Amino acid sequence: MSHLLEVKNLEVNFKTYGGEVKAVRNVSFHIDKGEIVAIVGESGSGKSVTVQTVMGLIPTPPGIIKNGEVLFEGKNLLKLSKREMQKVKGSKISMIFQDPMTSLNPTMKIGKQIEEGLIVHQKLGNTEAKKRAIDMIRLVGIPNPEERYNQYPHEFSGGMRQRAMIAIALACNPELLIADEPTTALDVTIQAQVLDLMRDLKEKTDTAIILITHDLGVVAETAERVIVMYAGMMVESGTVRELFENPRHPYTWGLMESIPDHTSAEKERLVPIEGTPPDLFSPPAGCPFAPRCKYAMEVCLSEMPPAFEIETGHYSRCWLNDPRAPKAEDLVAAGREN
Amino acid sequence: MYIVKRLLTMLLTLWVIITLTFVIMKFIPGDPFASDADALPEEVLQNIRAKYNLDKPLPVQYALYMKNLVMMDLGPSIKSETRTVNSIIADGIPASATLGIQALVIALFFGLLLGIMAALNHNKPIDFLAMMIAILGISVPSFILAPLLIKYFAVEWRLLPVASWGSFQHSILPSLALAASPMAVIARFMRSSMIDVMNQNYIKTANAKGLSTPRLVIKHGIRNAILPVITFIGPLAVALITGTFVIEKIFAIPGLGKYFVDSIFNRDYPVILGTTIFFSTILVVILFLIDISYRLIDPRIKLSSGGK
Amino acid sequence: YGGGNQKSSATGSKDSTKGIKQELVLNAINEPPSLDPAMATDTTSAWILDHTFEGLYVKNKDDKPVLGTAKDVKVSDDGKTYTFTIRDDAKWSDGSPVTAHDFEYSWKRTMNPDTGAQFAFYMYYIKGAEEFNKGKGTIEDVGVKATDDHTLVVELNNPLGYFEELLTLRTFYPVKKDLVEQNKDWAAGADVYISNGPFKMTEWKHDSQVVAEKNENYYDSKNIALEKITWKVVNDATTYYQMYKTGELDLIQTLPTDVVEQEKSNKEYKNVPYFGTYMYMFNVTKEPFTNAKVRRAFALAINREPITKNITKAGETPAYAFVPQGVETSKGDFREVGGDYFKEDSEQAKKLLQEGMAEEGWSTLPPVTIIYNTSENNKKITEAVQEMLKKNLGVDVKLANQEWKTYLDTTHQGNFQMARMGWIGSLLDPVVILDYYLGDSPNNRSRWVNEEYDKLMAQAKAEQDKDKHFELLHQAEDILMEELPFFPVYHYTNTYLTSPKFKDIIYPFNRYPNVKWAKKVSE
Amino acid sequence: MAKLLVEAAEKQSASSDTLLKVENLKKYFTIKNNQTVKSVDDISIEIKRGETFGLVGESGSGKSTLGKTIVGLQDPTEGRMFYNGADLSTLGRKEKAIANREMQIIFQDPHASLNPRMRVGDIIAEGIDAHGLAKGKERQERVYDLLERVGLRPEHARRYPHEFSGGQRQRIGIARALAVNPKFIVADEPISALDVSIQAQVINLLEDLREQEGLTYLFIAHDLGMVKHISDRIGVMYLGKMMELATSDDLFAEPLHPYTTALMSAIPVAKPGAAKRERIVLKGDPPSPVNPPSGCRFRTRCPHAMSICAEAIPAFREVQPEHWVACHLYNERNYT
Amino acid sequence: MEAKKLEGSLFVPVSAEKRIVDPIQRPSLSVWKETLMNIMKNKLAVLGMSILVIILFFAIFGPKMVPYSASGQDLTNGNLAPGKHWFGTDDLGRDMWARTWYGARVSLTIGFVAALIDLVLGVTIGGIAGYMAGRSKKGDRVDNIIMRIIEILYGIPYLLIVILLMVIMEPGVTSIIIALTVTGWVSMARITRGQILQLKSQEYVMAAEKLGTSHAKIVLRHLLPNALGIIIVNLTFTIPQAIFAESFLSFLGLGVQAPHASWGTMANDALGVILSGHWWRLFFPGFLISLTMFAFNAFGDGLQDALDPRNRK
Ligand SMILES: Nc1ncnc2c1ncn2[C@@H]1O[C@H](COP(=O)(O)OP(=O)(O)OP(=O)(O)O)[C@@H](O)[C@H]1O
Ligand SMILES: Nc1ncnc2c1ncn2[C@@H]1O[C@H](COP(=O)(O)OP(=O)(O)OP(=O)(O)O)[C@@H](O)[C@H]1O
Ligand SMILES: [Mg+2]
Ligand SMILES: [Mg+2]
Repeated sequence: MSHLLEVKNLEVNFKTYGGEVKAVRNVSFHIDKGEIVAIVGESGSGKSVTVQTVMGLIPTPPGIIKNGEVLFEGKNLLKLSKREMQKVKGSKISMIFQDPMTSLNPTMKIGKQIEEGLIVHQKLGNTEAKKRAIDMIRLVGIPNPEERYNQYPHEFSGGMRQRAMIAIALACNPELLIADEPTTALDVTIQAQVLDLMRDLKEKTDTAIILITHDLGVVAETAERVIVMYAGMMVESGTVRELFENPRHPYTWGLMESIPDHTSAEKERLVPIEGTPPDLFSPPAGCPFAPRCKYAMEVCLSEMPPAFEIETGHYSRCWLNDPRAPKAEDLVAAGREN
Repeated sequence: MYIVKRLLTMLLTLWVIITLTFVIMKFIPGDPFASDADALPEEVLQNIRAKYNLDKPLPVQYALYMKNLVMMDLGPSIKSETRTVNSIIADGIPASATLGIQALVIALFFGLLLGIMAALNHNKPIDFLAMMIAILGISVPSFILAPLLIKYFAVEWRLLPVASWGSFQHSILPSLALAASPMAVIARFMRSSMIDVMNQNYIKTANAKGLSTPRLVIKHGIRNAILPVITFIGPLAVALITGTFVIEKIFAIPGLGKYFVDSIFNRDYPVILGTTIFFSTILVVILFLIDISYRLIDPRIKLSSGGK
Repeated sequence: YGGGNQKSSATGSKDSTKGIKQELVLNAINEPPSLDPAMATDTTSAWILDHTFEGLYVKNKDDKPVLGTAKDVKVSDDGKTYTFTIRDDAKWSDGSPVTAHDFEYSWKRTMNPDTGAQFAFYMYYIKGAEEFNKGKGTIEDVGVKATDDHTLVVELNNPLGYFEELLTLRTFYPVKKDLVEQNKDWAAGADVYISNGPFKMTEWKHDSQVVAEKNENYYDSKNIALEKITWKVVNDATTYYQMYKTGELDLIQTLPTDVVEQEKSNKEYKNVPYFGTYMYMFNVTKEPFTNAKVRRAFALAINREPITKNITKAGETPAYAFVPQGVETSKGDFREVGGDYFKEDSEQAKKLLQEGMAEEGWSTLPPVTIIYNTSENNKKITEAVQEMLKKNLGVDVKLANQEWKTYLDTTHQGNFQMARMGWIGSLLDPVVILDYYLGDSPNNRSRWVNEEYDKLMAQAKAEQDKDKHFELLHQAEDILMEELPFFPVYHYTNTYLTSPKFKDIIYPFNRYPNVKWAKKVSE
Repeated sequence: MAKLLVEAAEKQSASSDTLLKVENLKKYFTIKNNQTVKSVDDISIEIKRGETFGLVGESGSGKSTLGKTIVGLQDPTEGRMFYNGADLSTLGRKEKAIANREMQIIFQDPHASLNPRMRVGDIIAEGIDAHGLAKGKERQERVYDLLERVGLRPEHARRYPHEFSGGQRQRIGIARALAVNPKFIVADEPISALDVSIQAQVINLLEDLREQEGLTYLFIAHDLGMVKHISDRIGVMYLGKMMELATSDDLFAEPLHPYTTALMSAIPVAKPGAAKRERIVLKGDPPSPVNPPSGCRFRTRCPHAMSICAEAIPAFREVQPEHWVACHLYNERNYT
Repeated sequence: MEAKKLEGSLFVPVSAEKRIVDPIQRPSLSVWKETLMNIMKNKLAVLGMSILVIILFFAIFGPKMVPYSASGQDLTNGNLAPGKHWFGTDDLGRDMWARTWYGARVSLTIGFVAALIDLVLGVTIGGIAGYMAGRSKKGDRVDNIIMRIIEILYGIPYLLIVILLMVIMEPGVTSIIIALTVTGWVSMARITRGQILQLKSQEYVMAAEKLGTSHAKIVLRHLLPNALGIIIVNLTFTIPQAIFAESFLSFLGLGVQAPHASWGTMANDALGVILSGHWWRLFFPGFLISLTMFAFNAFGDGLQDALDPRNRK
């Protein structure tokens, strides 16, 4: 069975003057038509780099794609010529960038930036494209679309810019939408509206969506499967329900614990994961999370854990899943006491 | 309101230019009527000076000049005795402007092309080649390039006329010679700022839209990178359009350019002032347009505090 | 030397020009500043005017003055009154007759201080002219009168040995009275321009070209072959040389120095002496040139031959006197009769320098700076002079250059020790050369004044007898060359390339080629 | 109307010592065709010393503009601001410089606010250098310390902004603002790009600083959970206007304004399949700030809109102790 | 699975202390050292620098390598092709090798100094204008005044200014440099201003201001480094321009006095070789001007790369 997108053993490094940053290490995942896969993970864990590699947007140099394949509809995107790739980008795969201000051309009207993809890929005429662009602006909840069409990015608020980015990405009805933290700057009502829009898209056109977010609430409400990344690696992946109900990686546990509970009345101090993530210049030989892991074992420091399959489709890279390791449940209890 | 204010500043600037030019011009040694052939008796000089009002005290001369200037009368030429400065400008500007605009178009087109190609192929052979072309363009000045062009295109290969003015063919070599150096400069500026622009995130966005390279460059690259070129082009355009001494001399073109230089060497006061005024007026207007264009090119640029 | 009087003998028969377009393209080099005879002071304008106008006298094929628009002249016994009779068939290019009134009007217009004509001073020989021009006299007192349509009476202050020569000068050309009175701007373009010479101007594209076509109303038009002369305005030497090479120009002058060598053997090449001298002036009021021996030492220390041979290259003759060759006298050329005044001799020079310094009591020579106006040639020559002074005289001099008008001002103010200058006679008579160092000449920047010299010059001018006239001039030159307020370097020449398709072009000594009788003999 | 607002401000000021007081602040932008965007329209707030004032609201409602105007990055169109009781517009040079340092901002856009040609260490140390707070080794230590506090590594000091991920850049911005020992920080969505565990770390840091050094925050965010967690009081903005203002517990326990209610209902819950709460979907398009609706700005999308809403601008009044709202539903007539 | 091979004993929890791994310390370089290192790593920059060093070497020692002086004439041996004289002779029979390297001293001095002064003056003035524009009424005025001065300097004929200078000053290198810089800085100022105008709307400038960074420092540390590429490019034009301008000024009498040589005057004097075929007279000075230009451009490009952290490899 072939997936819409399959990433295999992706490894991406960045050359810097101090050495090579191993930004993405051996990442493999897939996504099918009509599916929403969320990627969560520590800040700086390589989420953006992974998806940008899919889009062929990693500048080389300084980036180096060491290894791996990105199969989209069976074709390896990494091997496509520039021209073939241009046909895929924007029409079949589109992307919402994380950084809305700098990702919009400061000297081009917002409307023009939105309609550009339509003109190039769908060969729309100018008036037609403009109509569609204005529709898109309205659709992402920006008031006064006709006026906004003619404004420049610096005249937009942060959230509006983000929505403009979303409009750009959605304009062409892509088969695969990569959304890199698309709603960070949006208030929750608009966020809900945007997520609805994406779900709509998925429903109506079978669009597959890779959603990078930090908001586990959004993950829970929107995605079907989740990938958890840490220090350039996938540490856990599985269906949303599996992962939220039966997380099998200490990092995932840490994430869950960090969320403040807005429904509870009293204010508790938040519980972050102690320590800092490893330096990606020379990640530790063993599990990268081990130094911060309350349950770390000798083996974790020296050996890289393999991906244990807990259930079909639920993987975890943690030695605790090894039959020889102490039972995770015990440890959780023990760890909490620490 | 803003426009009116700007226009007034422009007039003020022009007035300062005229006045300073007037003062310097009168201050430097030399006399329009001095020549090696038969230095003239003082009384004869007196007659001639009287004819051009040069016998009057400087403030009076200045006042008379300004009075005529208000009537748009730039006075007679001293050297070309039968011509007025107005007619010298009117006669000279068609050839100069034609040539200047052609050169400007060539310089812009090839300069931008070269610069962009270099930037897109940063540190690759094309970049190096573009740099070499640019270096030749700048370090081989037009007074060397022009005779070389003539030597080969006109004399050796007989493809084009050597010099003088008339048909489009006549304008090809001078346009090229004139365009070479600005082209090189434009290419270098464009390369430099284009490299910067191509590193920006919005180019990534545009790239993600699957735009072809030409479209990417034209729609997203150029506008963000072109500001230095626009800045550079201002005075250049004025200089090219009002004529350049060297090229007009070498190609025997009946333009205005030579008057900028000859009038000074001849101490032809009315022509010095007339050409200066003509040049400065265009200059002031073009620099104003360029300031305006900054805002049109980059809407973030704020040139006036808007009275805060 | 070849040139002026050398007539290209008619090779082909008269009919050989049939079917050949009689058009000649010349290079004016500069835009003519004024084509109004009263106003024109420069050689370019003069060149065109010489072909479009004609005065009472005109140069013949031997470059000698002969009667032109006047068919007859009577000179009074005292040599002060000339009575000219204008030709009956003298016509303006519009067909109307040229009258004596036109001459009267024209000359008086030139003298009129309101006209502001620079060359008005050439008319000072005429009675009342100087006073009128200087605002001290009236127009009525000027000694020029047209007594009828054909008779012009001219009174001079003193007899003038070279009056005929003077009358060939453009300043004395007539202009059409009605036209000039009606239309102030008549000379600004070709539209209303009317002239009386063999050609008439039909087009004047400023800075581009002047076209003159054959004037059918010219009394001698049957002897004029050319239908059309075009003067292009091409200023750059390299360019006009290339244009000649591609056939865009038929005749060029003042070749670029760099090609003279290779063109010398070309049959089309011509080298004609030019009535002028290249020299260095001393300011005799500035040390060390207050001393005549020092001046002579400098003059002797320069090797002229290498300069003309290796630097200027255009066949110039090394100069050991002031007056150039080209003035015919009954005893032969004025220069040959006068001979050289000194010989280069570095030993002698050193000795003179020592003596001069001893006279002044200098132990070291005061520092010397030579100034020159910027041009490629001047720079090279002055550099060579600097090197020669060092080698031959052991004197280190400094150089400084200036832009032309500044230079004129500097030298006029006398702010120099030694300065280069060139002097070209507008008339073929030694007077115009030697006048240069008259005590009251505005040209004389050397501050050298010698009463004896001035007296001799005044006598020479008034002298009617040609031989005596020249004799006096020789005496004057003797004094000048003894005192040496300057030293000559070379006498000018001009170089030409002429298309072999043309015949009968005349190359005068002090004017640009005369193409009045030129013919095109092949395509 | 204005009188009421002043009254409201006076009441607020009575409560305790105030660090920052904003009076009738307006910030309009002129865009094409001479239209004005009323980004911040007549807002008065007062922030107490040591308080965290949360600011939430619709995207584009003027939160960043308010924040930037408060710290002096933009000049207000109208209105006055008092810092430590002193009018900011009349401060002398010296006091102004001090106030300037004490009031810092964490920019919403982490990338654009970092100079691409400066090393992260120098970026963070910029304020330290500018105010001469530390030199040499001490400066370096301070930079390293700040980096570690925001969850980065000392080695990162040598790197350049483009070598960081979005979240890392955001933390650089935080570290930079903290470097100058500010007293008051406008934190404009400071944690939006961080993963929850680092969010927790940063929030803890901010809270610690508040406790230890008495910092005061204007905390702008969309993550209502976080806002609730960190804020003492929360203001809700809509289209340039303050709609509701209450202590954070009150606001979450009993949101009064229909917009706030809608906002609350849209918070996503990190429990897959959890019985989805009834989300109040706001109907209609958001109105334009160029010509906002007459009367109440929210009325075009308000489920409870009444005829009066189109006619009168609802007064911003204290309907419960410490709970202010601008809504006709709570007119004295209707609400007791 | 690979995991199977591991010993069971490894599967015991480790204490917190043991888990802490020391961060690997890497040498921390100062910004200057790092920049220098980047420049040294950049092939183009090194090439450019090496060429300059070689040219400088010959400028210093070149004239002494031959038994001829730069001004010694031999009129009968004018225009000799390269051979006994390495670079041939000019029309006065002077040794071209000696003259060329002698001229290098003059031309390079003028080029360097003019460029340096342009850089300092132009960048400062342009930086101030660009930074002040649009800040406040007062700032607008500063910008306005500077821009008007620039217009005035463009407007007054340069030739007139030079002739005026010639009247007041003695000819020589200093005069040339003054003449070049009177108006030379204006293009640099305009270019810098344009760049600053564009850059200063960036948020990081706002951020710096907020942190209390002084205006001068904002311009120096934030704006200029980001405008550097264009400034460097503009600077590389100044050098050949100055070299040629020198020959023009010499023509007017302001320049170095004959018999001293400079590349500009040598090239100018040799224009006729297009007709005469004495190519070496134009070629050597011309080639060296181009080579210098190349060296500067290569160095400039390398520098631009080396200074831009986003461009590193
Ligand atoms: N151009 C680059 N040069 C060097 N290192 C880089 C570069 N780009 C990214 N990195 C490094 O790669 C790692 C992964 O970055 P990435 O942007 O993918 O993180 P992320 O998971 O998207 O984080 P966030 O949630 O904060 O956006 C980071 O540690 C970052 O420092
Ligand atoms: N420079 C500007 N020119 C014109 N309009 C502007 C400018 N800056 C902001 N605006 C407008 O002001 C309004 C408020 O913007 P602001 O950035 O304050 O919103 P915000 O509340 O921070 O929104 P977000 O949560 O999306 O960041 C928006 O409508 C925006 O378009
Ligand atoms: Mg990211
Ligand atoms: Mg905002």
